[in-house]
Amino acid sequence: MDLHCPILPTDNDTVRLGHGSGGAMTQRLLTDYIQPLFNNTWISQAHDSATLPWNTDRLVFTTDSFVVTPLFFPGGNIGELAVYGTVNDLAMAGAEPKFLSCGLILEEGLPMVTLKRVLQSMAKAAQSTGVMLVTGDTKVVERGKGDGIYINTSGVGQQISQWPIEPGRICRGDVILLSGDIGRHGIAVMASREGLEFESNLTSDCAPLNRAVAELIQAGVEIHCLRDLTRGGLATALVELAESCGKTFSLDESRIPVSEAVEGACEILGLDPLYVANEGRFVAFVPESSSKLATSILRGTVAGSLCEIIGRVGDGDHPQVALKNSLGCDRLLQRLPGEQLPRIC
Amino acid sequence: MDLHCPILPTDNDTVRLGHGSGGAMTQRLLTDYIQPLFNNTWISQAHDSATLPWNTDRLVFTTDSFVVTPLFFPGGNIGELAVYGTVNDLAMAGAEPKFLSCGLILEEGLPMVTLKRVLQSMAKAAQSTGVMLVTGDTKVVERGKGDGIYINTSGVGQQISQWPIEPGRICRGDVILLSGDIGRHGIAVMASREGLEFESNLTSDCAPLNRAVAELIQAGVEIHCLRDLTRGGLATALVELAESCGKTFSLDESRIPVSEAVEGACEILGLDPLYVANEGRFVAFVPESSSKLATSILRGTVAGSLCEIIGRVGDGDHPQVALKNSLGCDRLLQRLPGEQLPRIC
Amino acid sequence: MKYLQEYRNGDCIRTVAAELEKTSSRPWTLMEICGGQTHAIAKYGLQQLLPPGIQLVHGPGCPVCVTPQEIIDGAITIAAMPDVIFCSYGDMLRVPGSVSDLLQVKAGGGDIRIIYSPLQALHLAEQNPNKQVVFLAIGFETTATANALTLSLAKQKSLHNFSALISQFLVAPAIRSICARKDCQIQGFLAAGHVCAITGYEQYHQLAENYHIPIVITGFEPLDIIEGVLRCIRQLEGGHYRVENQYQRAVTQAGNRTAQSLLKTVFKISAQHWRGIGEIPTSGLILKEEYASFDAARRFNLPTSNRADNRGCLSGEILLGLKKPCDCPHFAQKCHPQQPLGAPMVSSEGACAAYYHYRDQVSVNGSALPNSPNR
Amino acid sequence: MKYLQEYRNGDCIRTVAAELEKTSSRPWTLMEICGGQTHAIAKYGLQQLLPPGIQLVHGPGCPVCVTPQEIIDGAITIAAMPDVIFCSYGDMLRVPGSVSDLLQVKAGGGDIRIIYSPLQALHLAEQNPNKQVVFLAIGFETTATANALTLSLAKQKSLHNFSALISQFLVAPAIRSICARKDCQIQGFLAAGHVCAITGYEQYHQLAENYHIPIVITGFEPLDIIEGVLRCIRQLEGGHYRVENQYQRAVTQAGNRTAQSLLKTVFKISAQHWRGIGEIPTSGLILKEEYASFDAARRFNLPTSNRADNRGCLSGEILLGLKKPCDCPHFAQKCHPQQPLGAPMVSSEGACAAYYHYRDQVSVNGSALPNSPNR
Amino acid sequence: MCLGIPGKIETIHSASEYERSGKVSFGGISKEVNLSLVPEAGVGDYVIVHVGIAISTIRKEEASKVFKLLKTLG
Amino acid sequence: MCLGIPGKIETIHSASEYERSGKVSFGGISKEVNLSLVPEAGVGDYVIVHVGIAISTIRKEEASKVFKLLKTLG
Ligand code: SF4
Ligand code: SF4
Ligand SMILES: [Mg+2]
Ligand SMILES: [Mg+2]
Ligand SMILES: [Mg+2]
Ligand SMILES: [Mg+2]
Ligand SMILES: [Mg+2]
Ligand SMILES: [Mg+2]
Ligand SMILES: [Mg+2]
Ligand SMILES: [Mg+2]
Ligand SMILES: [Mg+2]
Ligand SMILES: [Mg+2]
Repeated sequence: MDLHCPILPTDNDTVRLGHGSGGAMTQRLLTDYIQPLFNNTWISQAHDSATLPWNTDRLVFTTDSFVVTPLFFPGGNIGELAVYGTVNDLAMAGAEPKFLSCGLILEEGLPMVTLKRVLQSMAKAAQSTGVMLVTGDTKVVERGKGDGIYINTSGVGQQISQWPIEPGRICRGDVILLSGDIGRHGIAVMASREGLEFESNLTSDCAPLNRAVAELIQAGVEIHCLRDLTRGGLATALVELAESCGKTFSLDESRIPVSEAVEGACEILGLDPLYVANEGRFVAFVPESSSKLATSILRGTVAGSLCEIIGRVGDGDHPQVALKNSLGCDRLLQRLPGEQLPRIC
Repeated sequence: MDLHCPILPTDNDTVRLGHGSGGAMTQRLLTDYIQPLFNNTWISQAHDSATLPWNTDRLVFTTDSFVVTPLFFPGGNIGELAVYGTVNDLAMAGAEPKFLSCGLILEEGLPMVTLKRVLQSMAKAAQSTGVMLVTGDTKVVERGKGDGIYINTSGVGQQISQWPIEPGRICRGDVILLSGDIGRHGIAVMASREGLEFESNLTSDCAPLNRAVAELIQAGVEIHCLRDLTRGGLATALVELAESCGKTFSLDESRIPVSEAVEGACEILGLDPLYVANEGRFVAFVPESSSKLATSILRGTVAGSLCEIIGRVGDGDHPQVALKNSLGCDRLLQRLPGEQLPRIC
Repeated sequence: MKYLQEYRNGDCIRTVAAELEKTSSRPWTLMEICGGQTHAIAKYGLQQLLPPGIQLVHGPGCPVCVTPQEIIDGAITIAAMPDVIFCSYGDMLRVPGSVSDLLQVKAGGGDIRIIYSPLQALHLAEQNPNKQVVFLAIGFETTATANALTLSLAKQKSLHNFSALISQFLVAPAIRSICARKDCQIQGFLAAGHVCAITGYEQYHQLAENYHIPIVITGFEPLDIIEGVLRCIRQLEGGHYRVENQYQRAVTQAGNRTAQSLLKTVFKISAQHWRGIGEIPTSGLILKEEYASFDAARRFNLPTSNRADNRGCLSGEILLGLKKPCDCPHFAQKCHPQQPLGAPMVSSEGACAAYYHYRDQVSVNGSALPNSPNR
Repeated sequence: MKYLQEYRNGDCIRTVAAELEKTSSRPWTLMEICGGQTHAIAKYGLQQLLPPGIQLVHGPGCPVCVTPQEIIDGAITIAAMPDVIFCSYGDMLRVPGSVSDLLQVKAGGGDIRIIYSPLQALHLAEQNPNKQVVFLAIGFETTATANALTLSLAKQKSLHNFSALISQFLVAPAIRSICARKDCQIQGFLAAGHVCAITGYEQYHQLAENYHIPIVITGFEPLDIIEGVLRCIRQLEGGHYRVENQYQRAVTQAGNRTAQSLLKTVFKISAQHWRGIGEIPTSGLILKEEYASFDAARRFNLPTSNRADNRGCLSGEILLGLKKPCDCPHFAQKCHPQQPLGAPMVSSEGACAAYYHYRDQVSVNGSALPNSPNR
Repeated sequence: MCLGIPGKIETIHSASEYERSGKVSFGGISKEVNLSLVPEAGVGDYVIVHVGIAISTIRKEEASKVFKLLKTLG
Repeated sequence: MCLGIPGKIETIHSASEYERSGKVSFGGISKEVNLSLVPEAGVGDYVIVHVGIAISTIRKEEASKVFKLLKTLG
């Protein structure tokens, strides 16, 4: 049973916030509006990036826009997000991130010191991940037509895994690894929004994932699929993957790490941490035979130190994600219709 | 003498519209904020794209965000702009455009039919230029934090010219070709803005330039440099190039084609067509020996049918652009400090 | 978290479930009153732990389900006005009015803020003296208390730009109304723990007595709920009808006297229209004269509506446990979650929406419920 | 475009220039009054066609240069208010007030619209009855006429949410004031064609007579300007001081009677403060009592300022042609286009800004003007 | 303060004394212009337009005078 | 309508009758909560918080009763 209010807009005539939630409305925007128009082999990979032929090589290409409020939050800022987000999408395709572009949309009236701090963070993040920012663009929009800074980064990487890493390669019996505790980014951002005003030591999980992935690949772990968990959280990412590969995933809720602060905030706001955004967590699908090696490698990395085996790909060929809780009861995970809104009921 | 109001902000503490004008404020943003932080071989190419090594190959990478108001204007819309703009930046580096990414930032409340029309235009534009849109991202921002649609496109192309096409290759004696009449995009957009309300048959020059460039390359024209004329217009593009290559350009004003409608609108608004935006025009720097061939090839293309030789690279080694008018008087072109604002004086 | 984790312990819960299995000898139908309990039942899959004959019917304690359409329409009217900051809990934004919902007003430019506490709305009013700040004050006694506190602070601070659109419900009259129906199928109640933390449960004794029905004040954690069910079933199997308090850590018989006197200062009792059920006498709260100037319906001259929010939907019978969603001719035809005709299709805790999703799940598995209509 | 192109013909212009070369036997200093003429001189490089001894001095006819700082400060005050739509021509947005400029107010959230015609502001007022629409009504007689038309329409339509911040200048008193100075260096005037299209030029005869100075009403195209110069020089070489009308296609001696009567209906003459020059008696227009309700300064209670906008700048002497920018100790030091201390550094037509840019150009070429300060 | 551009009146209509207006063409574009201050101007006439308002009617005979002068020089 | 979460009072301050408030911690986070309706609660006590307002003080003795019941079952 779906735990969330299933109401979708009574008409589809305007864009709503839910269209950007990563949930069912986003999905429908994609299937109804985008896919029919832009149909080609590469866009249909149903991944956050496209793996493209380039002579004998494979080039991975991805894009993301970043629109977070506030621009600075505990543990990071929009500049870091913009670099790590795209670096991570490349890493999730088994690629080494090489080049980034940066498109800034600045709102008239933004303090220059804010811009400077964001750019400094981007530069530092790029350096720390070994990616080079090579081309950019800056637009300024009128006051009231932006939100301080929007950043688009696109990235080009070179596939370093020997086979493609993509949803289609997920196999029955694969073990599902989660790199760390979930929900920290979403809650850290919320906590710093006006009105909610938590106090906590909670910081966003915002982090680059490329080194961890590179270590897995270098160690010869047979990675079938990787996915970073962003908007929509762990649940949405897994539902999408289950649909892409047409398989049933079984998860053990008690193995999914959630920090005390995230748990507390979710209780108060009536949110489900499974659907809260992350910016430095990923799931990896590896065959049983690799799972021990993968876990031990990941636990040795910064990004994967809290890594857990949270589930398995089952025998069923219905695209669904079943979560078993500590009572032994099952619940099927679904896409949220729109944004997860705080609940008081 | 500079014809425009030279006043720059009395303090630099906030972002202003002028920072996105393509003029002196944009330039300062770049030199003071961006370049010190992101210093690498590729970003310093001072071109709208980066030409990058990729094994034995050369990959060209570029990005642009599109923020036009209104979204639809005579002769085009933001979707076409977004595809052609990035295709053109790739073409200007002598590359064949291959793959595009598309990052949408949608404002809550945007009619879905508007989105659909824009996406359809993008698909058509992509098809007509032979580029494939392979990866994308959609974000929705709250009402009042956007302007309907912002689009970022990034592009990856393969260098097809045998040598790099870039400002540094501009030589003394080079002939400067302009592909057509100027100022149409800027005026067409203004004419459709509320308040100004022109009537005219004027349409934006918005068009892809890659075929014209490919024909020049295939015919063996020795292209030294190309630059599409976007915000800031012909004058700003040439001032930038003169500064990049450290040479003096001499232009003959009477050879610069301006349509009657653009002229009329510029007279009324007190604007200078040399600084008005274009979206389908470019300048080419070729040696004298190639200029006849280049002109005749371009005149045979859709994008270059009105092509003219408008000037030459002189002997001087001061980075400046001198415009000789029909009276035989000279005037040095400068970057505008900020946006070109309508003048009544 | 203390006082949460221990009530989610799988071993404890399974122990109670086993006892329940032993205790129940035949089918029983219970109603959990509160939407919060419904949510926990769904989230933890508690139905899976109950003996097959024990059926939990979702009660009317979900504000998303019972807030009348006219209130939503009024909220939409006010929220679309210029110079208004309209404040609402997140879950109300998707509830459809007769032609639109608050999310659509927001997309159309209305200044709507999702708040977490009514005190935030008050704060916004202080910060924005040139705007009218309007709070959508919905829900039951628990929320009514918070709203009463907010309104008395607004009065104390003479905040002339603050008002509330009131749609407050009382639980006990609704239980009485359910019991009073001749066709009532409910055999026991899990009463709403947090409502009782305010009201206490003195008034329930007479209800239990009059209608010969067990009432167990119940908390919200899985162990609370399953214990509440066990206590109810024990009474039923034993032929008792008493009021019991499962949620003793938070609820006393007397309730919260401070809160009660505050409620009486701000509100008075009135008839109330429940979406999909209709009017129930003395089941609502409206502002007293001293607080009437804070009434948004009055301040913005909202029309009094005809309350025709049914459009042929069986929601009343469904909310009372008399019919099943698939008995409704509109179910999954004209009425589905994207386009709900009635309240029980609106919230995920609503019975029709729950059936709709369950149906989906089954058809994915290749079989279908006997009663489910063809797609 | 007809009536433009033919006056830009290089052959014609060079013919007149050659005649001018022949005619002038010694140095002469002329002043072109209007900023529009200054713009054309700069754009077409006309100085390059003049014999070396003939010097064109830029007159005070640039509204960007002469609008007092107190008006800009008032505009900034009003534009920053909530519920105000502030309308201005584009070129005024960059003019610095004492601490800020309108572009900065806009970046800070002020609703500032760049308009092309005062009638647009009127239209905005009709479309936004809940906002105060304020128009920055600056400039000379030409613009004053357009503003008078707009204000009488506003009155006719009873637009209570429309007002204008008035800073209107009259040209003839300024010319008289320049002539009347004992140290006046100007030997002839090119009068402002479009101002004269409104006012006619009857009043100039006495000026020419009193101060023994030729005045030629001149258009704005290069051929107009060079012909205006030629006519002036011919008078000077011949020892005449008459009023001549070079711009006959648009200007008559009587001027536009309809416009003149409209101006009289709306405005009355007053003293006016010119930025960098100071007060000149009877050189401004203010609203008559019947139109006083449209006065934004009154409606928004602007303070009357001390008019101390000079801060040690020599602009008065420079605007009167008495000193050169490089004589000013602040030139290119504390005062530059990014941070102008005085009016002539503000607009590109201003003498200080022009010198600043010319200086740049020269130093690029490796040499320096004798008078230019070290960098 | 005097950007004024010559344009040709294409149409004229009138709502009130100060709302006489018409379409005026300037080379390749045309614009609605207030014509109240040039009551003498009709369709086909050229007017000088300043900030959306016509301030003067161009007198064709006078416009060519400068070229007569030029002939005496050239 | 009853999302209420137990939290522990860390600090208390009071501005007026209905503005008694304090910091309440919920696992890893804490929040400012209105405590006017639980005048009996002090620092260290647990309260049930609903929409930013404490509605009830948790009685420790009662809280463990359910586990006593469990012992009789287990
Ligand atoms: S299916 Fe729809 S119409 Fe039928 S009872 Fe349920 S909510 Fe009402
Ligand atoms: S340089 Fe600056 S301070 Fe000196 S006269 Fe010119 S404007 Fe005034
Ligand atoms: Mg991506
Ligand atoms: Mg991703
Ligand atoms: Mg991503
Ligand atoms: Mg760019
Ligand atoms: Mg904003
Ligand atoms: Mg680019
Ligand atoms: Mg370019
Ligand atoms: Mg570009
Ligand atoms: Mg994305
Ligand atoms: Mg907007």
